[in-house]
Formats: sequence, C-alpha cells, structure tokens
Amino acid sequence: MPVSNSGRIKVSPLAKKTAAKIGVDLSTVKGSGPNGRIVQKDVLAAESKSSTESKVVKE
Amino acid sequence: MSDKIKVVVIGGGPGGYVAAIRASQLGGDVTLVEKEYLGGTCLNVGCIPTKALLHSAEIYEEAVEGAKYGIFANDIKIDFTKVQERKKLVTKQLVSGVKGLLAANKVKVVFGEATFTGKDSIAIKTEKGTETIKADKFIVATGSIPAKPPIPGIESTKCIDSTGALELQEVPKTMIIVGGGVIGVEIATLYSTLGCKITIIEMLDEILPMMDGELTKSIRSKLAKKGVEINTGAKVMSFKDNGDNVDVTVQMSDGKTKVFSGDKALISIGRRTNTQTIGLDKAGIVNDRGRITVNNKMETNVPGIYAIGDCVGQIMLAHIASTQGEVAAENALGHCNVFDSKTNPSCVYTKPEFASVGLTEEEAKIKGIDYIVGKFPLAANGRAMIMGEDGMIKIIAGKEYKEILGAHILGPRATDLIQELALAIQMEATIDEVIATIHAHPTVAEAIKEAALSVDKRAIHIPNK
Amino acid sequence: MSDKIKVVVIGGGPGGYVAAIRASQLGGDVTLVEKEYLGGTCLNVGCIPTKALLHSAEIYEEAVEGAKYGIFANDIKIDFTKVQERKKLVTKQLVSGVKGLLAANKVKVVFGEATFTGKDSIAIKTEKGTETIKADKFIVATGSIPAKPPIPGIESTKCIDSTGALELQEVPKTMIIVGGGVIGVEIATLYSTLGCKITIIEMLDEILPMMDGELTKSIRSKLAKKGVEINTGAKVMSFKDNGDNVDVTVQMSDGKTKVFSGDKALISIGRRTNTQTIGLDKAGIVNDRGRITVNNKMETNVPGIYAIGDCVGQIMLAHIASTQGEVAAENALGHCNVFDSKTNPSCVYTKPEFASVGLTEEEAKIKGIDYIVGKFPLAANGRAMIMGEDGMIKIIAGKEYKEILGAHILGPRATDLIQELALAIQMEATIDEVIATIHAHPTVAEAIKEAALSVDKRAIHIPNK
Ligand SMILES: Cc1cc2nc3c(=O)[nH]c(=O)nc-3n(C[C@H](O)[C@H](O)[C@H](O)COP(=O)(O)OP(=O)(O)OC[C@H]3O[C@@H](n4cnc5c(N)ncnc54)[C@H](O)[C@@H]3O)c2cc1C
Ligand SMILES: Cc1cc2nc3c(=O)[nH]c(=O)nc-3n(C[C@H](O)[C@H](O)[C@H](O)COP(=O)(O)OP(=O)(O)OC[C@H]3O[C@@H](n4cnc5c(N)ncnc54)[C@H](O)[C@@H]3O)c2cc1C
Repeated sequence: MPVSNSGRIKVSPLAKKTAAKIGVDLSTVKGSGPNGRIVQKDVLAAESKSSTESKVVKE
Repeated sequence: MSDKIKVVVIGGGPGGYVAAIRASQLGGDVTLVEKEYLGGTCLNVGCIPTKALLHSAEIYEEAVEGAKYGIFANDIKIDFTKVQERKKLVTKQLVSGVKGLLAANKVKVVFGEATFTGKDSIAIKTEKGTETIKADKFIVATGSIPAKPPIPGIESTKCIDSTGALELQEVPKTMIIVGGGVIGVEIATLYSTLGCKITIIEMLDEILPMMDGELTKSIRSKLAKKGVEINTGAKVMSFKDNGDNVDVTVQMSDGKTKVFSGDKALISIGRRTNTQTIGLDKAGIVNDRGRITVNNKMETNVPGIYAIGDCVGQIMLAHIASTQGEVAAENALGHCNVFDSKTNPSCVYTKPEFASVGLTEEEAKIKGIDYIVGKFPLAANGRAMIMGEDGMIKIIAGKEYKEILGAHILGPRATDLIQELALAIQMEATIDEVIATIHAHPTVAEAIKEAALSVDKRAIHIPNK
Repeated sequence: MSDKIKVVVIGGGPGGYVAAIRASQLGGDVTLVEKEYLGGTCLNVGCIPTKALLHSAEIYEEAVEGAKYGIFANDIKIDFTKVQERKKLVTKQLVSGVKGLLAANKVKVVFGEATFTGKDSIAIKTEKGTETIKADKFIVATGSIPAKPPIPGIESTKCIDSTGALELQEVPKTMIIVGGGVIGVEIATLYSTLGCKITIIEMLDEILPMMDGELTKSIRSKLAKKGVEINTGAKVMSFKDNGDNVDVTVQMSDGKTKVFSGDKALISIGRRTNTQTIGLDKAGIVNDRGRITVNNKMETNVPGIYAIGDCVGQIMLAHIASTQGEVAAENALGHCNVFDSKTNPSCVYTKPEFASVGLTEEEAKIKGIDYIVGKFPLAANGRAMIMGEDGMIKIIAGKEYKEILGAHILGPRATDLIQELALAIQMEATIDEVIATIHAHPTVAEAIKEAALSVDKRAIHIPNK
C-alpha cells in the first residue's frame, strides 16, 4: 500500500473526489501512478470491477 | 432590516479588504472601516511601491549592462522624480482597483478610525463625528507600523523608516541601513543600483535570517559586488545628526566601536502590531503585548471576533494577511476553514530574486528531520545564461520517502518559480512527481526538475557527486 | 570486454545526449555518434540561438521604453554584430557544457555519420574512413531539418530557413515570413522589435494553431501593434528574386492575388524528420514516410532499437526529445518507463511570453468533455502592472470534479509560470489544491490562484460574472 510518511494513502485529489462520489473504498484500490499513487483511472477500474462483481451476486 | 450576518472589518489592507470581499461573496452584510488608505501598508507604503521602484532600478541596470547584449546607449540617466511618479501611478491604480472591487462586491466602506467599545460594538471617528455601530462579527485587520527602537538620537529627521525611504525625492549619496531583513535588503538593492553607497548594520550573524544560509551567502556576496557593505553581529549604539549627515555609532562584531556616516539612516529592524489604540481591552481581546492571540481559525478569545494579518504578529506578509482574511471570512459566515502556513512562500526582491517555501536545511536540522538535499546551479541552465544571470535551486526532501519538505531558489524569476514547489508541498508530492512532470526548454524551471533529479544523484545537466 | 550492455545513440541533440547520459548512469557502455555538432538543432540553430537573440531584442525594447519607468538614454543602438557574437558565446558555452557532461558520464563520443547496416550494426563514416560497430541497443535521435516546400522560385538565396534567419549579419529592412507557427512567430517578434517590417503569410485560419484561440487573438493584436502584418488563410504561390528583393506572390483569403516584397523570405512551414539516409530499411525499421514508428516505450518494431525526439515526428520539441530520451535509455537498460505527453508545456517566446499545458478549450469541445473556464486578466495583477505588461491566465477544469485539464498563460514569465499547472495536471489536482496553496504577493503567479478561484466564480481581484 502506497503510504506517505504521514501514514496516509497516496491518492490524487481527482481520484479522492471520484471515489467519494461513486462510492469506492480507496483502501481496496491499487495505485498505478508514480510510487503507486492512486489516480482516477485506478478508482474507475476498481468500480467497474466491483460493479460487475455485485451484478453477478445480484443475478 | 436584512437578516444577513452583519460583518465589520477593521482595516482595509490586503488582510481586511480580501476578508471583506470574501465575507460579502458568502452572503454577509459587510462594512469595512479604514482610517487612512485602502490597500493598507501593502499598496501604499509596502510591497507595491518597493517593487515599482525596484523595477525602475532594474530597467536602469539593464540599460547600463546593455553592451553585454549588443545594445548601446549614451547618457543613461535616472530621472528620480519620474521614477517616483511612475510608482505613484501604479499604487494609485491599484488602490482605485480595490475601491472598485469593494463596490462591485457590495461592501460598504467607511473612512474613519475604529475603536472597540465593547464585545459587539465599535465607535468610528470620522470627519463628521463619531458613530457607533454593532455587528454580529468583527474581523480585526489593523496591520502594523515600523518599529522604532529607543536608540539615542533616533528622532533626527535623517533617521527614516521604510515609508520615508520609499518617498525620497532624490537618490541619497550614502545610506546606513539598520536591519538586514527583507525590507532592509530590498531597499539596499534599490538604492545601491541607483548609485547610492549602502552600509547595512545587522545585529544577527547573517542577513535574511529566515532564508537558506547557503543561498544567503551567495546573495550577500552579490550585494558586496555592488558595493553594499554588510556588517553582521553589529549593534547600533546611537545616532548623531551633524547637520549634513547622520553619524551612526556601531559596536562591531569584534567589540570595537565604529562610526558610519550617511546622508540618511534607514531603520528597518522590524514592525510592530498596530493595535495600541483600538480598544482591545474594551472588547476583552487577549493579546501578547499587542499581538492579538488567535487559533488557526483566526478566532480570538471573544466569540465572533477574528483577527488576521500583521496585527496578529506572526508572519508579516501580505499574502498571509489575505489568506488569513479568507479563512476568517469563511468561518465568520458559518463555513469551516483553517489557516496553514506550510505552503507559505517567502520572497526577497533582490537581483536575482530569492524565494523559499517550506523547511530550510537549518530548520530540518533543528527539528531532527532526516533529509537529503538536491541542488542545481543556474550557471548550468541555458535560460539563465541567456538572461546573464546565475543562482541556485535547492530542494530539501525527506530521506525515506523523498517528499518535498522545502525549496530555495536564488535566480531570475525565483518569486514565480517557487510556486510549483509550494503546490508540491501542498499536495505532499515527492521528487518523483516533479521529475515525471515535463519541464519546458529553455526555461529556468527546467532547473527545478534537475534539482529534484539531483536529490536522487541522477541530474542530467551537472555531474553527480 | 565488459559485460555491460552496449548502447549506441545516433545523434547528439537534446534527445540523444540526454539518452546517452541516462543510459550511462544506469550502467550502460555508451557510444554517442554525432555527425555535425553536439547539442543538435536545439543548442546550435534552434531553441538557444533564438532565445539569445530575443533576449537582446528585449533589452533593446526595454531601453527604448525606459522613459516610462523614469530611465532616459540617448542614441540607443543595436550593434547586431555584437548581438550575434553574444548568441555565439552562449551556444558555444552550452555545447562545450554538453561535451563536458558526456565525458563526466563516461559516454564515448564519435564524430561521424551513422547508417544502419543491419539490425545490430551501424557504419560510421568519419574523417578517417568508415568503421562498423555492433551494439546491444540503439537509440535513434537524428532529429529533423527544415521542410522546403516545392514552391517555384524557392531556390533564391533570399529564401532562407530558420537557420539562415538566425545567422543574418544585419537586421533586414523587410521580411516575409511564410508560416505562422512557433518559429515564424518568434522570428517575427525578434526582427520586428529590432526594426524590421514583417509580413506573415499563414495558410490556416490563425497563427499558432495549437494554442488557445482567445489568447492567440490577443498576441496577434499585440504583434499587429508592433507593425507585424499577419495574413491568414493565405497561400504562397511563388517566389521571384528580382535582385534587390524577393517578390512573394500570395493567394489571399478572399481568393485575390497579392505580391509582397521583402529583403528576405523566411520559410518556416514546418520541419521534416531527418531519417532519409540512416538506413532504416537495412535495419527493417518501420516508419511512416520517414517518421519512425514507436510505442510509448519508444521501441521501434525492431527489438533493441529505440527512436526518440524529432525523428519520430510527433511533438517536435526539445524537452520532449529529452524526456523520450530518458524513457528509451531506461527501457534499454532493463527498466520500465513509458512516455506520456499529458504534462507537456508548449511555449512561445513572444512579448509577453505565451505558454500552454494540457487541453485547450477547442480540444475539450472536440473531445466532448464537459468543462468550465476560469480566467484572470493580468491587467489586474500588481506585479504585471509594475512590469508594464498585461495578458491573461486561463484554466480549463472538468465540470464535475474541477480537475485541471488545461492552462493557458499569456503574460510575463509565462514559460516558467506554466510549470505549476503542469505539476497540477501530473498530480491530477483540482482547483481546490491550487487555491489552498498560498501564492506570494506581489507575483504574477498570484493570478494563477485567481484564475482557479474564477472557475468557481469566486475570484477576489476581479468582479465575478
Ligand atoms: C517596505 C515594505 C515592503 C513590503 N514588501 C512585502 C512584499 O513584497 N510581500 C509581502 O507579502 N509583504 C510585504 N510587506 C508586508 C506587507 O505590507 C504586510 O504584511 C501587509 O500589508 C499586512 O496586511 P494587513 O492587512 O494585515 O495590514 P496593513 O496592510 O498594515 O493594513 C492595515 C490597515 O488598517 C488600517 N487601520 C489601522 N488601524 C485602524 C483603525 N483603528 N481603524 C481603521 N483602520 C485602521 C490602516 O490604515 C491600514 O490601512 C512589506 C512591508 C513593507 C513595509
Ligand atoms: C528555430 C528553432 C527554434 C526552436 N525553439 C524551440 C524551443 O524554444 N523549445 C523547444 O522545446 N524546441 C524548440 N525547437 C525544436 C527543437 O530544437 C527540437 O525539437 C530538438 O532539437 C529535437 O531534438 P532531437 O535530439 O530530436 O534532434 P536534433 O536536435 O535535431 O538533433 C539531431 C542530431 O542528430 C545528428 N544526426 C543526424 N543524422 C545523423 C547521423 N546519420 N549520424 C550521426 N548524427 C546524426 C544531427 O547532426 C543533430 O545534431 C526549435 C527549433 C528551431 C529550428
């Protein structure tokens, strides 16, 4: 997990806002930016993965 | 009557007028009280006039050095009256701009001197008499004034403060500057460029004590090359006006006494909060010898009363006053914001410019932080070379994660370049993000990437040691 | 023999020499082959000479306008021979700097012309004869040369390319510039400042087609004020050397034909890749009419052969060549890196400077992206006012999250200011982080914060509409 020295997960502001809006838990997201920083693309990828998973559960 | 929150802002400097505009944007019914001039110290006798005069000095210097670039001229002359007129033009235009902005944002402006009469009311002494007004919230932004130490002889008219130095009608032949802080060094730059022989007397071991020590040494030697004599560890004992000159008796670092003589002596040893006559006691506002005590929401001990800018006596800079003004206004209008100085840039308008953000090496050492330094000399930067300038960019990064802790730039455009690194600190960026950002060629900013690379000992444009 | 990976870099421009240094830093055994001059186009006939000449022009302009700032002079003159000498001095110094850096990084430099003789070998034609060498990895960085369109009469010696325009020994009285891209506009700025009457002929509807349209209009009118005549939608039909002048026959936007006459005609319609004679076929390197095809790792279709910079014919800029050089070197040495142009700044050295990063409004529209614009005019910025300049800062943000998609700056120091916003794009910052970063006063950079505030319609220093 990419963690800064203050102990926080490294995540871009856009990724943070996107995650909050679409309801993705950042601690489950793997970052692809420099030093594993989480960027929006990673959040969107995590969402589409979890939404296909949840669809499977529902159906 | 309106059901808007009624806000009174006391003082129309960069703290007060910004707070007033922001409070009005957020729906407040805002009155700004100003006793002297809109724009405060900053626009009238501070930042703007200094930089306007310095710009003329720079134009002069470039004309004189034009031959280096193939540009020749005869009889290059400074018309100091015109220089002062141009300064006035700029400050006037900006002050009238502030007036227009306040009007556009529906802030009522009252010209007069405000004093607290209680926790929820002030008296305003105007030309027409005294009026008392009540408000839900007060934002105190009364700023600061030059400190005048009790040194014998200081009452001589040849002892001037920064306001006096910016109003001179001719360039003095010699000037003794007491205090080598930002203001002292900027005025030394100004008048030495215009031909005045300057002597700086500084009590501490170094001028510009808050800046990076290594770069300060470099600017110190650049000033020396211009003929500025700098005496550190030296203490002024007395002034004596002898008609033509003022004699300044100084105890030098070696303990010996020396007398310096100048047309003028500038006293620039600091500024003190301007809160003596505003009735802090009447409102019960806690303060430390005039410095109003606030928390990071800019709240004083009295609910509904905020204080911002120079009058809180912490970081006496215009952009800090404005930032604190935004924070106070937002909190006064029911939002929640806190002031954080971690991205605060400090700028000195020397030639070349000098700017800094975050920790210096000295501070990192004192705090016991493990750090690494990356450096890039601007002598190796194409753009700086084209401009005929040099200098240095220095980045302080944390040892383990290489997050940017501080950055120090001595070089052309430093005051604007520092902003990239302030944003980096705001975002907790490491050197990797700075390196991954493409830096345009040929710019001075390329050297920021090189300094970041140098943290990792992999700079391209200097050998890595 | 060493067991190091053997790397050969072909071309010593900002792509090649940076790739060579990086490859050597990572442990490669590196040879750089250069046929003409270290530093390539950029240091010898491109970025650096243009900006060196432009700096002299700026010094001249400032001297002429000095009266505005109270600085007076007589007989202000350009000694163009000295201007050219100073340019030469700067380029020489930088070229010898590159030589020193290559040596310090243990890169072997061979002066000669390289041609592929197969997938793993090149022949180098030097003064002493031809030598063939093999290597594990090749990085092709042969750059580009000015395009010469087949227009009748173009062989006249009065038709010059950018290299010729930078080598002129006197300032021409009149010049027709064919092509209003970055190079055309910079040379127009240069010589018009020095007193030459310039006419630009541009085939497209606007000069500088990749820049923000609104700001381009503004620089266009500034150029017009300097006496530069700009004809867009106009096509050159022929050149005719009539001894004293060259007549340029142009089909104007209204379909009519017009003849322009100038001392010189600069052909600056673009550059083409310099790959015709390097044996791409011998190595089997796939290319599109000379533009070498690469992926984002800068790999060609042939394993072990990389290509970077102008010779791939994508973004023809020095900092792109260098960035791609770093990527290629890292991949060649077994690391993994990809090239991403999202933070690439585009700069034009007009007066004031013009810089851009990320999306323009025009591009956002074409891509169907929902965006908001924030703008701040530099006429309202104290520092720009002091410098006697104006301009505009424009931020394009995504509508939903307000992330920064693009930024466009026309103003003093724009080429350095753009870097804060390039970092913002790199970090996927939204306007909130830019706003939360304290911007120093008085700087031009303050206007960046204001432009970000203006995205939210809450700028402080302009009324929000
Ligand atoms: C020479 C010089 C150069 C400087 N250069 C820079 C620089 O480059 N960058 C920078 O960031 N900072 C600079 N500063 C500091 C900067 O000017 C101050 O930090 C800034 O002005 C503080 O703003 P403020 O609003 O807190 O107070 P001020 O600007 O001091 O404004 C306070 C206002 O309150 C008014 N006032 C006071 N008492 C009352 C009352 N009782 N009733 C009504 N009105 C009242 C005053 O008339 C004044 O207009 C410089 C200062 C000086 C002196
Ligand atoms: C007038 C002008 C102004 C410019 N201004 C700017 C600017 O301000 N900013 C910017 O970013 N860009 C600018 N550019 C563009 C910039 O110069 C190029 O993008 C950059 O130089 C490309 O670098 P490169 O290494 O790919 O190629 P080049 O710099 O062209 O270098 C290629 C090198 O390869 C050598 N070579 C070629 N073939 C062989 C061979 N077979 N064997 C051995 N050696 C060979 C050449 O001699 C040359 O030295 C400008 C260009 C011009 C013409």
